[in-house]
Amino acid sequence: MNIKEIKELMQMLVETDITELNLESDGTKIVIKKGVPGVVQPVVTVTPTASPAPAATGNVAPPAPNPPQEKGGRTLASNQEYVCAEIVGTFYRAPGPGEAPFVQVGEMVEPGKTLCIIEAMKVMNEIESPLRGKVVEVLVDDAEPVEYGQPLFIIEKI
Amino acid sequence: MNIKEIKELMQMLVETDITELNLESDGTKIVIKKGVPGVVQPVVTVTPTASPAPAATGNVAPPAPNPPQEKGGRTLASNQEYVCAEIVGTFYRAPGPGEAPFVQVGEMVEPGKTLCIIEAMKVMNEIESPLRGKVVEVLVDDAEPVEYGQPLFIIEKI
Amino acid sequence: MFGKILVANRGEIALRVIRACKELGIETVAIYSEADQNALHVRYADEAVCVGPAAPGKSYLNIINIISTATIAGVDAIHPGYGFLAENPRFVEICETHNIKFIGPSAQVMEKMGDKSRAKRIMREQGIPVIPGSDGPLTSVEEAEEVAAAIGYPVIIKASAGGGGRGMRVVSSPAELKQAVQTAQMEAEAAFGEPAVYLEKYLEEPRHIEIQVLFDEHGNGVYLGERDCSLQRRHQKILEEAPSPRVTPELRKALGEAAIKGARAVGYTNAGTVEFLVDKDDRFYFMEMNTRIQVEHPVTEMITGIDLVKQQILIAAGEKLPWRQEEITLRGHALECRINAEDPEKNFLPHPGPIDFYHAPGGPGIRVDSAAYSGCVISPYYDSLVGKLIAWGETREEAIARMIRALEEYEIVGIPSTILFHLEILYHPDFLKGEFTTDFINNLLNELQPE
Amino acid sequence: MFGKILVANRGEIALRVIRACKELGIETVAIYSEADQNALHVRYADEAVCVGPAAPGKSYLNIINIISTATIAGVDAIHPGYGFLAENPRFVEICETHNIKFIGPSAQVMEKMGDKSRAKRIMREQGIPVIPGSDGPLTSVEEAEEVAAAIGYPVIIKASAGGGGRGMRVVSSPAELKQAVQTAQMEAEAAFGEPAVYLEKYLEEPRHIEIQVLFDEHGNGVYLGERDCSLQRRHQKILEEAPSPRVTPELRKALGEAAIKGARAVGYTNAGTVEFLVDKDDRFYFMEMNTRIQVEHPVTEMITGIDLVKQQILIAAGEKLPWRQEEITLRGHALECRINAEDPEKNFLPHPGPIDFYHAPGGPGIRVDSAAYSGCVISPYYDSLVGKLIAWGETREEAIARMIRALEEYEIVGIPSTILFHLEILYHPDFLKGEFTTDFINNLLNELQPE
Repeated sequence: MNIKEIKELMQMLVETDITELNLESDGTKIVIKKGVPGVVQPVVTVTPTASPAPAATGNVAPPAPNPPQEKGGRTLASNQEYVCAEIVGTFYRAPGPGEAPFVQVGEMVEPGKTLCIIEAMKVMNEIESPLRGKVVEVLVDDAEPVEYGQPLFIIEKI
Repeated sequence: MNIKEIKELMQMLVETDITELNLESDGTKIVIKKGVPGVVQPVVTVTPTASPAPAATGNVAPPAPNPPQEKGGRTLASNQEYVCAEIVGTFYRAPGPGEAPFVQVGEMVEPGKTLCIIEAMKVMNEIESPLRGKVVEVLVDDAEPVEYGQPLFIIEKI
Repeated sequence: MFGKILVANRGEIALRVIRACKELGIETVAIYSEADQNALHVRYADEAVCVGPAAPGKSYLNIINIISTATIAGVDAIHPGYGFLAENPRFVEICETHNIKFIGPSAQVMEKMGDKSRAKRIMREQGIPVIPGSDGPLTSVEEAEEVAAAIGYPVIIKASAGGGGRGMRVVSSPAELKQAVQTAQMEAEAAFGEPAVYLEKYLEEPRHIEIQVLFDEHGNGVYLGERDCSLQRRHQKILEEAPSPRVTPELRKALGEAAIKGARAVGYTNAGTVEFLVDKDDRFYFMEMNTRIQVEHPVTEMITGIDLVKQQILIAAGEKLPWRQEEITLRGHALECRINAEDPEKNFLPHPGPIDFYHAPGGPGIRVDSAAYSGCVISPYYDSLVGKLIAWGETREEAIARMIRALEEYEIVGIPSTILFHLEILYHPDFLKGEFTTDFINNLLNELQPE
Repeated sequence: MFGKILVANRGEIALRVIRACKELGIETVAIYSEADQNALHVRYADEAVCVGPAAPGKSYLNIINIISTATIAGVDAIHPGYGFLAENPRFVEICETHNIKFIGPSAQVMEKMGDKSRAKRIMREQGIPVIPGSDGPLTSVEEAEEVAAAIGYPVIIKASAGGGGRGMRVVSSPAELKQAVQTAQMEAEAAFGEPAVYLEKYLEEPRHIEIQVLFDEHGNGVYLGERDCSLQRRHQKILEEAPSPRVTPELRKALGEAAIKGARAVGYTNAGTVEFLVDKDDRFYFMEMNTRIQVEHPVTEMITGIDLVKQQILIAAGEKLPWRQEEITLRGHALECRINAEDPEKNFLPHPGPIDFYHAPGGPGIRVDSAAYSGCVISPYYDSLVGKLIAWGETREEAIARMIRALEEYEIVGIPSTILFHLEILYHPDFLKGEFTTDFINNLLNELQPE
C-alpha cells in the first residue's frame, strides 16, 4: 500500500462518519468502525480538582460533570510516540542545576540514551529512550512533578 | 484485498446502518455490527408492584428495573378508540346482579349510551359512550376495581 | 395494628411514609397521578392506583377517587403526609364516615387549630402569649386600620386558612394598609379558596422556633425539643436545624411546656408542631399549630432517635407513647437543607424538567430523603422539592461541616438547584455563629446581589 | 493540626477518609491506578496523582511512588485506610523517615501486633485468656502433630502474617493435619509473601466479638463497645452489628477492659480492634489485634455518635481524647451489610463489570458508604466490595426492619450482588432471635441448597 492509497483511506474517514479503521496487511486483518465516539451513558467523569467553593458573588449553578481528560491530550502522528513516566517524582531535564539538558528538541536519540531524570524518594532515576528517533517535543517543564503514565517526550521514529 | 475493495467496504458502512466490521482473512473470521452504539440511558422504569420478598429457595438475583407498562398495552387501529375510567371505583357491566349487561361486544352504540357503571363511595356512576361506533372489546371483568385512566372498552368508529 | 395503609401523597413524603410502614410490617397502597407513573412512591408501595390526571385538584386532592381506592383496596388507615389533604377537616370526616382511620388529629381538633384566629384565642385563654392583633378575621379595612393603629406598625396580614407564605403581606405604614389587605385576600382566595385574613404585630428580628409534640389517644403527651426554622425566603423555610443554637435549656422547657399545654387544651392527638416567634429578649409568642407531620421533621428524628412517622402510625393504631417526658434525650445537632429545583440566579424560579444524572451523598451523619433518581422528571405540577439533605453531628460545627461536604458531593445534573445557595448560607459567618433571624436570607440575597 | 493528608487507598474507604478530612478542613491528595481514573475518590479529593497501572502491587502498594507523591505534594500525614499498606510496618517506618505522620500506631507496635503468635504471647503475659495452641509459628509438621494431640482436635491452622481468611485451615483429625499445614503455608506465602503458620484449638459454636479501642498519644485509652462479626463466609465477614445481641453489660465491661489492658501493654496509639472469640459460656479468648480502621467501623460510629476516622486523624495530630470511659454511651443498635459484586448463585464468585444503574437507599436510620455510581465499573483488580449499607434503629428489631427495607430499595443493575443473600440472613428466625455463631452462614448456605 502506498502513501497515495493511505491518503485516500484517510480522506474517507474525514468525509464520512467512519471513526476507526485498523488494518494489517498480509494476514489481512481489518477493523472498520462507525458512529459517534464516546456518546455513551452519563458517566461521572473526573478531573483531579476539588469542587469549587461557592463564589461570594452569588454565582450559583449546579455542579456538572467534567469532560474526561485524555492522556497527552491529543492524537499523535503514526510515526510518533510518547515517552511516559513510569514512576512518580520530580522531572529534571539536566543532570544538575546549571548543566546542559540531556536532550534538546530536534536531537536524534538512540535506544538507551538518557532523556531526563525523575527524582523519587531522593533517588535520581535516569529515564532512557525506548527507541531510535528524533525528540519532537518536551512536554514537562524542568523541576515539575510528574505522575505515573504522564507523557514526558514525543519522539518521532526514523 | 486491495485498496479498492477496502473502499467498497467502507462505502457500505457509510450507506447502511452497519457500524462495525472486523475481518480476518485466511482463518476467515468476521464480525459485523449494526445499530447505534451504546446510546442508551439507564432509566428506572416502574411497575406498580412491590419488590419481591426473597424466595426461601436461595433464588438470589439483583432486582432489575421492569419495562414500563403502556396504557392499554397495545396499539389500536386508527378507527378504534379506548373508553377509559374517569374515576376510581368498581366496574359493573350491568345495572344490577343477574341483569343483562348495558352493552354486548358487537353492539352499535350512540354517544350518550350507558356502557357500564363505576361505583365509587357507594355512588353508581353511569359511564356513557363518547362516540358512535361498535363495541369491539370489553377490557375489564364485571365487579373488578378500575383505576383512573384505565381502558374499559374499545369502540370502533363507524 | 393496621394491616394496610393508603398513602395519600407523592414525592419524598410518600416514600417516607411507605418506608415507615414497611419497617412496621404494614402493607401500603400508593396513589398517583398520570404524571407520576414512574415515581418511586409507586415503585416502592405494595399496590398503586392511578387516581387522576396530573393536576393536583383532579388527583391528589380528588377525595372521591382516593376514598374509593381506599375502600376497594381495603385499607385500615390513610396517612396524608403534608400538603394536599393533610389539613382538610372535611377529608378527615369522610375518612371517619368510611371507617378508615385518618393518621392525624380528629376533624374537630384540626378545624379548631386550622382556623388561625381561633387557635390564637384558645392559646390566649390558656395563658400562652400570642402576638397582639385582630381578634379573628378582619371584617373590614377600617377594622384593620384601627387594630394596626392600636398595636403599632409594622403589622403583617395573614390568610386565616393558609400557611406556607401565601396570602401574607408586611405593612409598615397606614398608607399601604388598604391595598395590602385586599391583595392578601385575593391571594388567600386563590390559594385556599377562602379570602379571610387577619392582622397582627410584625415582630422585627424574630426567630421562628417550633416545638414538635406527640400525643397518644390516652391523654399522654411529650415534646421533642425545638427546631429553628428562621431561615426563610418569602416565608418558605429553606434550612432548618435542631436544636436551635440560641435556645437555652430554660427556654426549651418553657416553650415545650407551653406547647403541651396548648395542645392538651384542644384534646390534641398524634404528631403536631406548635410554632412560636421568639424575640431578641427570649420572649415568645404562639404563632400557629400545624396538625400534620412537617417537611423538617427529620432534624428532630436525628437528635432524638425517634421515628416520628412510625409514632404517628402507632398512635393512630391506639398505642400508648412508650416514654415519659424525662426519657426524651437530645443527642448532637442536625441540619436539613431543602434542595429545590429552583434557579437561585433567576430569583428562585422553579425549574422543572428531567434529571439526567442524580447521585446522592452518603457517609457518616448523612441522611437523604428524596424521591429523585437518574432519569426522573421534576414535574411542573407539584412543588419543586427534589430532596432533603440532613446532616447530623456531635456538635453544631460537625453537623455544618458534614452538610457542606455532602452538598459538595450531591450531583443533580439537568436542572438548576439550590445546592450552591445552601453553601452560601453555611459559609456565612453569622450563620456559623448561630446569630440569625428570619431576615437572614433577605440580607444574604442583598449581599449576593451583583453590583 | 494537619494541613494536607495523602489517602493511600481507593474505593469506599478512601472516600470515607476524604470525607473526614473535608469535615476537619484538611486538604486531601488521592492516589489512583490507571484503572481508577474515573473513581469517586479521585473526584472528591483536592488533588489526585496516578501512581501506577491497575495491578495493586504496582500502584496502591508501590511505596516509592506513594512516598514520592506525598513529598512532592507536601502532605503532613498519610492515612492508609484498611488493606494495602495499612498494616505494613516497613511502610510506616518509611513514612517516619520522611517526616510524614502515618495515621495509625508506630511501626514498632504494628510489628508486635502484626505477628499473631507474638501478640498472643503478649496478651497471655497480661493475663488475658488466649486460645491454646502452638507457641509461635510451627517449625515442623511434627510439632503441629504434638501440639494438636495435646490440646485436642479440632484445631485450626492460621497464617502468622495474615488476616481475612487466607491461609486458614480447620483440621478435625490427625490424618488431615500434614496436608492442611502444607496447604496453609502455600496460601500464606501466596497471599502475604510469608509462609509461617501457627496452630490453635478450634472453638466450636463461638462468637466473633471485637472491641474497638482508641488511644491518644498521651496514654489515654477508651473502648467503644463491641461489634459482633460472627456472620462470616470462609472467614470473611459479611454482616456485622453493634452491640452484640448476646453480650451482657458485664461481658462488655470485661472484654473492654481486657482490650484496653492488652493494647496499653504494647503502648498502642490510634484506633485499633481487639478480636475475641466468645464461647457458649461467655468465656472469651484473645484472637488478634487489628492495628487499623476496620471495614465494619461504621456500626460503632452509629451507636456511639463518634466519628472514628476523624478521631484517628486528631489523635495522629497529637490531640487528647475528648472523653473519659464513663462518658462513652451507646444508643440504639446498628447493622452493616457488605454489598459485594459476587454471585451468590455461583458460590459467591466475584463478578466485576460495569454498573449500568445505581441507586442507593435513603431515609431515616440509613447510611451508605460506597464509591459506586451509575456508570462506574467494578474492577477485577481489587476487592469486590460495592458498598456498605448501614442501618440504625432504637432497637435491634428496628435496625433489622430498616435494613430489610433499605436492601429492597437498593438498585445495582448490571452485575450480581449479595443484596438478596443478606435478606435471607435477615429473615432467618435464628438471626432475628440473635442466636447465631460463626457457623451460621455455612448452615444457611446448606439450608438454601436446592435439592
